[in-house]
Amino acid sequence: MNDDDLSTTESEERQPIENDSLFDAPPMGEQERMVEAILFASAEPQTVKDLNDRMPHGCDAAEALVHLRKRYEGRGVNVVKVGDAWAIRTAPDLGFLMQKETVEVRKLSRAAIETLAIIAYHQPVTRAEIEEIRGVSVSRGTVDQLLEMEWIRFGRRRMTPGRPVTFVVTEEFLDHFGLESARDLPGLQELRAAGLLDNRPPPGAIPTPGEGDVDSAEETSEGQSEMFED
Amino acid sequence: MNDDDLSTTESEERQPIENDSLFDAPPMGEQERMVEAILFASAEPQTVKDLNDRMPHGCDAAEALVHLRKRYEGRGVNVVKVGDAWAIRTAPDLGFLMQKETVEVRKLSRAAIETLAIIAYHQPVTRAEIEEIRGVSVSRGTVDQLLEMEWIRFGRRRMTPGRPVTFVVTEEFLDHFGLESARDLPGLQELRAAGLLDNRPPPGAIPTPGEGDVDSAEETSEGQSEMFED
Amino acid sequence: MTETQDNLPLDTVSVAERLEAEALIVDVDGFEGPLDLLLMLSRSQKVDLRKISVLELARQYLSFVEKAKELRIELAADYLVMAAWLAFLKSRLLLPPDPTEEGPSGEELAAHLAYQLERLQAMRDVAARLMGRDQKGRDFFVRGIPEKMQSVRKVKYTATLLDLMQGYARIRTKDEFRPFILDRDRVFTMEQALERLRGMIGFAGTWTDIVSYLPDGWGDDPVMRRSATAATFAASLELVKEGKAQIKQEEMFAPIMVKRAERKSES
Repeated sequence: MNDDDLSTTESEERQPIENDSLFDAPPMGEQERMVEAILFASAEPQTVKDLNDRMPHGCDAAEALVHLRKRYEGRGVNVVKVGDAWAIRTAPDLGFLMQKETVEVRKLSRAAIETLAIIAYHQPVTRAEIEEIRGVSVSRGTVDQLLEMEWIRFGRRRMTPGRPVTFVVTEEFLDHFGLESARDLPGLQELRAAGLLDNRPPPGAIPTPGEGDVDSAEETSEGQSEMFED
Repeated sequence: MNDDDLSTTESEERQPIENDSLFDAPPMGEQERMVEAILFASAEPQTVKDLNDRMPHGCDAAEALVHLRKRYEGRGVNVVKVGDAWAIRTAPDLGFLMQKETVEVRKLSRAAIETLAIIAYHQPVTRAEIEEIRGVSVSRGTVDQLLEMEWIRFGRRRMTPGRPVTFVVTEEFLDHFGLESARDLPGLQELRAAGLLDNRPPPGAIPTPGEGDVDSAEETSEGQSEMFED
Repeated sequence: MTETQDNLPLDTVSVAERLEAEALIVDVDGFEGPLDLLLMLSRSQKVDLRKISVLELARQYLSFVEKAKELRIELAADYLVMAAWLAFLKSRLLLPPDPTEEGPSGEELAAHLAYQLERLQAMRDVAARLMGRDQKGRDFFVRGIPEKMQSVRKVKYTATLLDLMQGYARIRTKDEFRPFILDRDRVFTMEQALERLRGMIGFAGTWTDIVSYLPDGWGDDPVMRRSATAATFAASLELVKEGKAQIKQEEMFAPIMVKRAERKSES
C-alpha cells in the first residue's frame, strides 16, 4: 500500500494499541493503592497470586504489599500475613471497641482444644498419634467439630501400613489466631528444643488406648518437619 | 451536707468513676486509630454519634474523622459520607478491581459476517459499496462492532466526490483467520468446488466469478485492485 | 473408651462414701483417661515433671485404683490396664534386673512414662497459650462490609473463515436467482373459483364435468388452465364440505363430476 500522508498518520496513531510494551505496569504507588483496595474489600486473606490475577498485567503485588504493610504499621487496622496470604485486620488492642462485631465462637471442649494444639504442634499427625499423646481415644465429634470450624483439614496420608490420614491446621486457623505461619506458634521452639515434639517410640508396651496405635511407632518417623520448614 | 471523714473518703473513691476529667481522652492519633478500626469492622456506616458512643468518653469522633478522611485522600480506599454516616469505601477509580470479567464467546451475526466478508474481499471499500453488494443497508452498529473488534479499520478516503472513507481489514483480522493476506481468501469458484456454497445455482447459470469476484460488482474503484494483485 | 467416663454408678454408693471418694480423687468424671489421672497425681509430688518419681507415681495410682475398688467405683477398663502395667513397672523398678528377661528395663519404661506426662503437660500449656492469643472475631476483626467481586459478562464475538466465505458466497450468489414473484395475472384463486361455483351450482341438477365450470379464456393457455382447474376443483370440494354439492369420479383419471346436492330425496 502506498504511504501517503494520511496512512502514515494512521499507523502512528495505531501504534499504542498494537504495542504492548508501551503499556507499562502502573507506578508502584498505584499498585499499592490497588492492593489496599482489594485487601480492604475482602474478608478472606488474599494470596499474592490472587492479587496479581486481579491487578493489571505487569503488577508486582508482593512488592506493593511490603509498602502497604509498612504504611499501616501502628494504625487502627494492620496488614497481616496469614500463611501465604494477606489480609487487613483491626489492631488487636482496639478489640474493646468492637463489642458489636464480636462473633460468639463456639465453646470448645478441653478435648477439642488439646486435640487442636496437638495437631498444630505435631502436624501432620495421625489420629493414633494424637491418642498416644493424650492417652485417650479421640472422639469423632471432636475431630468433626474442628473440621467444621475449618481449623483443621486432612493432610497427606502416611506412607505406612494402613496409610492413615493425617491432620494439619488450616489457613483459617492461622487467621483466627493471628499467626503468620505454623512456625510462629507460641512456644514451638522451646518444645522442639526440649525434644517434646519428637516422636519417641515407647520402649516395649506402655498401655495406650485403642488398637489404632499398634504401628504408631513406625509411622511417626517421617513428616513432622514438612509443615514447619520451608 | 456535712463533710465527715467517711463521705470524703467515699467521694474520693467514687471520683474516678464519676468524674470524667480524671480520665483524659486518648490523644487524637489514638482516636483516629479507633475511628479507623470501627469504620473498617462495622457492617454499616457509622454516624458521629455511633462512633462517640463506642469510643472512650471524651473522644471527639468528628475531629478524628477529619484527620482520617485526610489520611485516606488519594488512597485505594476512602472515608466517605453515606447520608449522615461514615464508611470506608473503595476509591471510585479502582472499582474495576472488584469486577471479574467472564468472557462469553458468541458467533458474529450474519450481517456482521457478510459486511466483514465484503470488506475482506473488496477492500478498500466504502460503506455505499458494501450496501450495494449486500443489497441492504449496513447498520452503524455492525461497522462499529467490527471496528471495535479491530478486525476492520478505516482505510484511505476515496478521491471521489464526498471523499468517502473506506474500510480495510486489519492484521488482527488476518491473524484471527490465519491468513497471510486478504489475497489468500478463496474465490467463489474455489468455494463452490470445495462445496462451501449451500445455494444451488440454477442449471446453466453458473457465474464466472474471476479471482475474488472483484469485477462482478459495479465498484469501479481505483483502489480495488491493489489488495488483490501482487 | 471416650473422653468422658459417665459409666460410674455413683448412685450405688452412699453419700458419705461418695464424699470421701470425691475428696480423694477430686472428680473421676473429669479425668481424660489414665494418663490425665497420672498427670494430676504427679502434681502432688510438687517437683519438675522431669524429676518425678515414677515409682512413687505408680504407688499413688495403684492406691487410687484400690480406693476406687473399695468404694465399688467401676473404673473404665483402661484405668485397670494402666494399673496392671504400673504394678508390673513397679516390680521391675524394685527387683534387681533379671538378665534372662527380655525387653526394656524398668528405668527405660519409667523414663518414657515421664516423657509422656511431660509431653501431655506441654501440650496443655501451649493449648492454653494458643487460646490466650488474640482471636479473630474477639480481639481483632475483619472488614465489616466486604465488597463482593462483581461478575461482569463480556461478550466476545468470533467467526470462522468458513463463516466468512459462506457469508460472501451467499451474497455473491443471490443475484443468480430470479426472485420468486407470484405472477398474479395467470393465477385463478380458489376464492375466485368458489365465488363462480356458488353462483352456478344451484343450476347443476345433473352430474357435470368440473372442467365445464372453468372461466372463459382460461382453457387455452396450459398454465392458466392448470391454475383454473386446480382452483375450481378445490372450490368444488369446499362446496361438498358445506353440503351444497356432490362430487364423484368414476375411475382414475376419469372426469371429475359435480352436481347440486339433493336435500330432500337422497339419490
